[in-house]
Amino acid sequence: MSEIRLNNVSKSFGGVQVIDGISLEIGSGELVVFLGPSGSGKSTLLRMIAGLETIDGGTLTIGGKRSEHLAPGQRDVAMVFQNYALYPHMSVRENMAFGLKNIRMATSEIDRRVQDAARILEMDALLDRRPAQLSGGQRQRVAIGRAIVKEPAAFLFDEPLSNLDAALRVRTRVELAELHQRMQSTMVYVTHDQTEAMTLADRIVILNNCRIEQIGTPMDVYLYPSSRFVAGFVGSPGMNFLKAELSATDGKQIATLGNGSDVALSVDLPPGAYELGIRPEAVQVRATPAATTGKAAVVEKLGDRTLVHLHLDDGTSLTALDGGRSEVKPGDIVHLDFDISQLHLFDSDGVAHHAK
Amino acid sequence: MSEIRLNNVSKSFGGVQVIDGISLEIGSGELVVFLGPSGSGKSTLLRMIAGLETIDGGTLTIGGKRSEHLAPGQRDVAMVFQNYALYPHMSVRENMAFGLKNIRMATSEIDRRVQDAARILEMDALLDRRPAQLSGGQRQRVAIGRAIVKEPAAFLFDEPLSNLDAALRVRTRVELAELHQRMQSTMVYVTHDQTEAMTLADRIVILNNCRIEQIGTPMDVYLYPSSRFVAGFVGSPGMNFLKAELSATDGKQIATLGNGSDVALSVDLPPGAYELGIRPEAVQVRATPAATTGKAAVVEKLGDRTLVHLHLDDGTSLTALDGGRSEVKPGDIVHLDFDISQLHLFDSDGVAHHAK
Amino acid sequence: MTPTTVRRINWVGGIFTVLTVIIAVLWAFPIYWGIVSSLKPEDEVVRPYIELWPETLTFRHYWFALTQTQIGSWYINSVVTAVGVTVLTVSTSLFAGYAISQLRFPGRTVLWWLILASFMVPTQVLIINHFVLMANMSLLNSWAGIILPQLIHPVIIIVYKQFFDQVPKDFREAAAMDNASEWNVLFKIYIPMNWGVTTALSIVTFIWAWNAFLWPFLAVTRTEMMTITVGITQVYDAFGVYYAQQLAAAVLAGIPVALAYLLFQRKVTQAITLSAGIKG
Amino acid sequence: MTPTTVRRINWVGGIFTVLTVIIAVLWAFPIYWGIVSSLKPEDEVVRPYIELWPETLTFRHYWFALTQTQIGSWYINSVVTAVGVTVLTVSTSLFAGYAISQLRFPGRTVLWWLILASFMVPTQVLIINHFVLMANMSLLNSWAGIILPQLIHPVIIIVYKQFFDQVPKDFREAAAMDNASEWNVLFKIYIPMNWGVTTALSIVTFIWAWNAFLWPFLAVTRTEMMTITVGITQVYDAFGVYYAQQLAAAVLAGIPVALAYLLFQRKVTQAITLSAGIKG
Repeated sequence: MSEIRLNNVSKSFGGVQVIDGISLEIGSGELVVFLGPSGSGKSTLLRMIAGLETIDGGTLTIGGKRSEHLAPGQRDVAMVFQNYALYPHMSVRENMAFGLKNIRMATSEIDRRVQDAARILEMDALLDRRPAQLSGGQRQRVAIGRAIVKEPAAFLFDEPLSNLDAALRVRTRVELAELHQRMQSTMVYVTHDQTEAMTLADRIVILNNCRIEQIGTPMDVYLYPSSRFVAGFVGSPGMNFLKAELSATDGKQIATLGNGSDVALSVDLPPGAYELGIRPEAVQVRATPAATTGKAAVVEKLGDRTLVHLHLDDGTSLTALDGGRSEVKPGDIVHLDFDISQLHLFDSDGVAHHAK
Repeated sequence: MSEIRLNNVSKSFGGVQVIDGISLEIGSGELVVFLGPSGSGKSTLLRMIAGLETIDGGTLTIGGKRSEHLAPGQRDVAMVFQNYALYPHMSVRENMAFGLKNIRMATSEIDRRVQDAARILEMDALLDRRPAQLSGGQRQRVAIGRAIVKEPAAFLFDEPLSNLDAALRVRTRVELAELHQRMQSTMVYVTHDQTEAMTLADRIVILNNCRIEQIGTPMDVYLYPSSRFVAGFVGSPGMNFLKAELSATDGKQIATLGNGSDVALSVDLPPGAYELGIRPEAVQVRATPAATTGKAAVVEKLGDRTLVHLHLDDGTSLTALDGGRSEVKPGDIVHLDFDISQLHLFDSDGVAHHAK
Repeated sequence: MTPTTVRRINWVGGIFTVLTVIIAVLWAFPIYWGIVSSLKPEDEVVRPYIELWPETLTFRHYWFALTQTQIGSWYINSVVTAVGVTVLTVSTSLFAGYAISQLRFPGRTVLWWLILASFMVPTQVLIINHFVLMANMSLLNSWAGIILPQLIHPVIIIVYKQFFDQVPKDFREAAAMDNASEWNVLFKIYIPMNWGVTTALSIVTFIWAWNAFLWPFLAVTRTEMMTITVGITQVYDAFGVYYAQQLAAAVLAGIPVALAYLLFQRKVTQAITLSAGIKG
Repeated sequence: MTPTTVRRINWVGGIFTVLTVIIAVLWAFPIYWGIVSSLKPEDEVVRPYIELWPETLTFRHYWFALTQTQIGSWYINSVVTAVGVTVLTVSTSLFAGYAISQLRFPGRTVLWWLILASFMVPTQVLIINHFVLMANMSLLNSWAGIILPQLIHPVIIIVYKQFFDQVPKDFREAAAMDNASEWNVLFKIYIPMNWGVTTALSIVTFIWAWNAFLWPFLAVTRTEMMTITVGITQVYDAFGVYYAQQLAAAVLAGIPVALAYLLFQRKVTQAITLSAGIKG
């Protein structure tokens, strides 16, 4: 009853196409994240759903109702802005009530909704404060409260965590996930932070250059990226990309790396030049001779794990993930094995092929 | 020959003590990171070394020379500012040469140094551009170049990565580490980001409330935090803190958690109430009954690993680190084991005691 | 993290200090000298050298201004016209500034340029025009005649536009999501978010209007319709030129402004800094 | 991510449009009417109703102003005094603004308050004082006499202070690390970083000085020492009051300003918006 359907929507700014025929269905109760670098069109797409940008072509249906020509206030969606946009001269209570007053809702009903939202977000004590008297995290909460009181068909979040510091961001991310589990409402969430997308989303929509690169669950996108762009954008530390020459010998396929090492793998691809993609956790540091060797350049100890930045003989850079108590030191020559079940090959068009 | 020695330095702003008798020795060629939350005094301490803040008491020696009364330009240190502070009306070349011209260095020598620095930082092509024509990462590089041309006894960095986006920050962090390995110069680096501190530092100086909490190598600080503050500040995801009652039975020490579970451990402490600290990676998710059980509230899949946010029976929150392909789902009851070699107990004064 | 830069007061700073003290004295001197002169007998004032303190201290110029002139009517005229100018200017400028800043309508850019250009029109051209226009409309020697030509204060529109421009567009969008009408956006969001500007601009407009001289001087010929700033120049008409008497009247005329300044000190400073480009 | 808000031009927008067009017409009308009137014979101008176009088009008022008056000398006087005021005001204000913004010296706060307060002094008090002072110093009817009292432009000091305040302190600190002296900081960092402000303020000061009327009018009695703005008011002295002739002279006086405006259009706009609090 509160799903969102985009059918072939498009938009241009001054002759430049910024959204090019995107179709997408967001299920009722689903949390979908639009993930992409800046300029990918993810914010524009969200704002088109909100009504803050016009839709030049295609249709938008929110909760079964054609909405592309409705004013923002009439679309039955609520938005949490990146900078919260709390009215500074109003108390928290007035901020939350403003939208309800504008549609002439009864005062008693407004009060009930504000109280309910305050209880859900544990901010009863803050209702009479001004935004300036709140911390960043509290403001964020009020912004969400202002959305909740509208009891909308869907919530739209525009990079809501980007103004919080690192520690608070992690905590708020978990709170948002809990809130979504509790409220079971439709949410569309825009971010450029792949960690937020991975941890929050039911499904991720990855946008690049105004079009959709991939739609899938977080682990789908992580394990089976559809393109080199997705493979490089999702995951931190990022996937390693190595030049590789694919050949078939004795019915077995072999990818030869720049330093001459051979990696056996199984893909249905013709021989030729490819890029081999492998995530750092699939590169294993061994004490004994293994598939190839590299020289450690920088060793980053994160405590629970260690990132080893290596150079192969031919100068190729490669990052391996080791345990928290790794013994590798800068300058060491280390042996490396590849987890062949986690190899990806990218052809010259950037299309991904996954090893079996 | 280019070590920095602080001996009992202090400073106050309008009657408030902000640096209270800090003594510290930074070895020649060492990279020391000042880590702390905002307001901890870390920036003030750096600026006192730079000469941008006066030193009210104590002595400062830079490269063997008493420096607390010298003007900033005469201390033989170079600083990289958080916002880079590149003069916008000068080209990159002029920016780098400005400090050298002011001490009337010969033009040929200035040119040589600028060329050298540009080569080291791979920015020869940028020399005639204005700062406004550079990307964030390039500006950062020019700011470092402006420091390098002075060939100072020590480099001071004031949160140099905080204006870069996440991906660029990770990359620049590695570049800085490589630069330090190459140049082998003394560096003092201020940050509030524990990841930067962990990955870059030879030694970390952790500041809190205007005093030093702990000095040590990154892994020392991570594995053997001296206080509850350090334990909570270093590491991401953060350490779990659980209320525990310590008792001794049959010569064995037992910590009883809030939900009644017992954890055996070995510490030289009298019985009583403590806080038990354990990092997420030392909390192991088991398929079979183990030390205790919890209910998964939020499961964050990061791709290479999974954070499981749990609640114990008594409502205590706990985070466990599981593998990338964890099967845990929100709502699951999971069994948990603790790695008893990685347990910490904190007494009521916040002092840490580590399990043997 | 409270930042205090080490600022060396070296010899350069010393030179600046001396220079600025000199400038300060030059600045303050005319005011001091004006007040002192108003307390001197007339013959002392016209001596061809500068005396820093009266030989004979006298208050009779003030007594004269208060009893022998129509200073009461002048005060009333000044209050009515200054308040009229303030209310009309600020309220119309507020709408104009909002429209130019926030609404997209045909002719918007042209209007904006016109407002900027109106800075450039030499005052005399306008004054002569205004005089002929007001004469044709028979508004000379009336409050309306004093008020109307003073309503053109493009700077206030510009300041309002500036402040409305600076309101992050998020607020406008949040209001749109909140079903607010255009009037609600203006009266519930933009004006309350800029109360400080409105107060400050009102005070400064009032002071401008109070101090206005050239136009009220031209527009009014009947003594009882004069504003105080014009009236004080009439003090000498009856008895020839008496500098000290004029100065005494000028000091009296300045008192309300000085009072406003003392009462609303912070707001006035804010207003001045505002109109000089410093955000409050 | 280019943001374009959906701005609905609804009926509220429509009302604003109509209102603003009316305001625009009211604004532009006096200028139009001034130019048209200067092209009418004198008897048409004084008709007691408003005619939008001359019955008889004539250029003889312009011919009269150019040939029968000392307009050449007036132009020279205006150029010398306006340039003098501009150079002296901007250069001293620059130093004063820098000192107040960046240096810590005894009396700094007092000086700052004094500058803010000087806004509040009624113009007439100053003018009378200036007149007596200039008379005592025998500077009436001289360029110096016209220039000196016009050098008090606190707004320029305030704008400079504002802009120097806005230079992030990082630059000052980077310069300190770079061994720069106070002069280097001012001339190599602060002034170059604020060239736009200096240009803009110079242009606007020039225009102010060119248009100045009240003080030059009082300070000069000899026809050949008058500035153009004062001179044009003398056009009627010889032959009685002729509005059209006055308007023609006023149009001539405005031409350099109009030219400056057209030539430095962007800079002038910037200057106006600057002094109105809009950053360039």
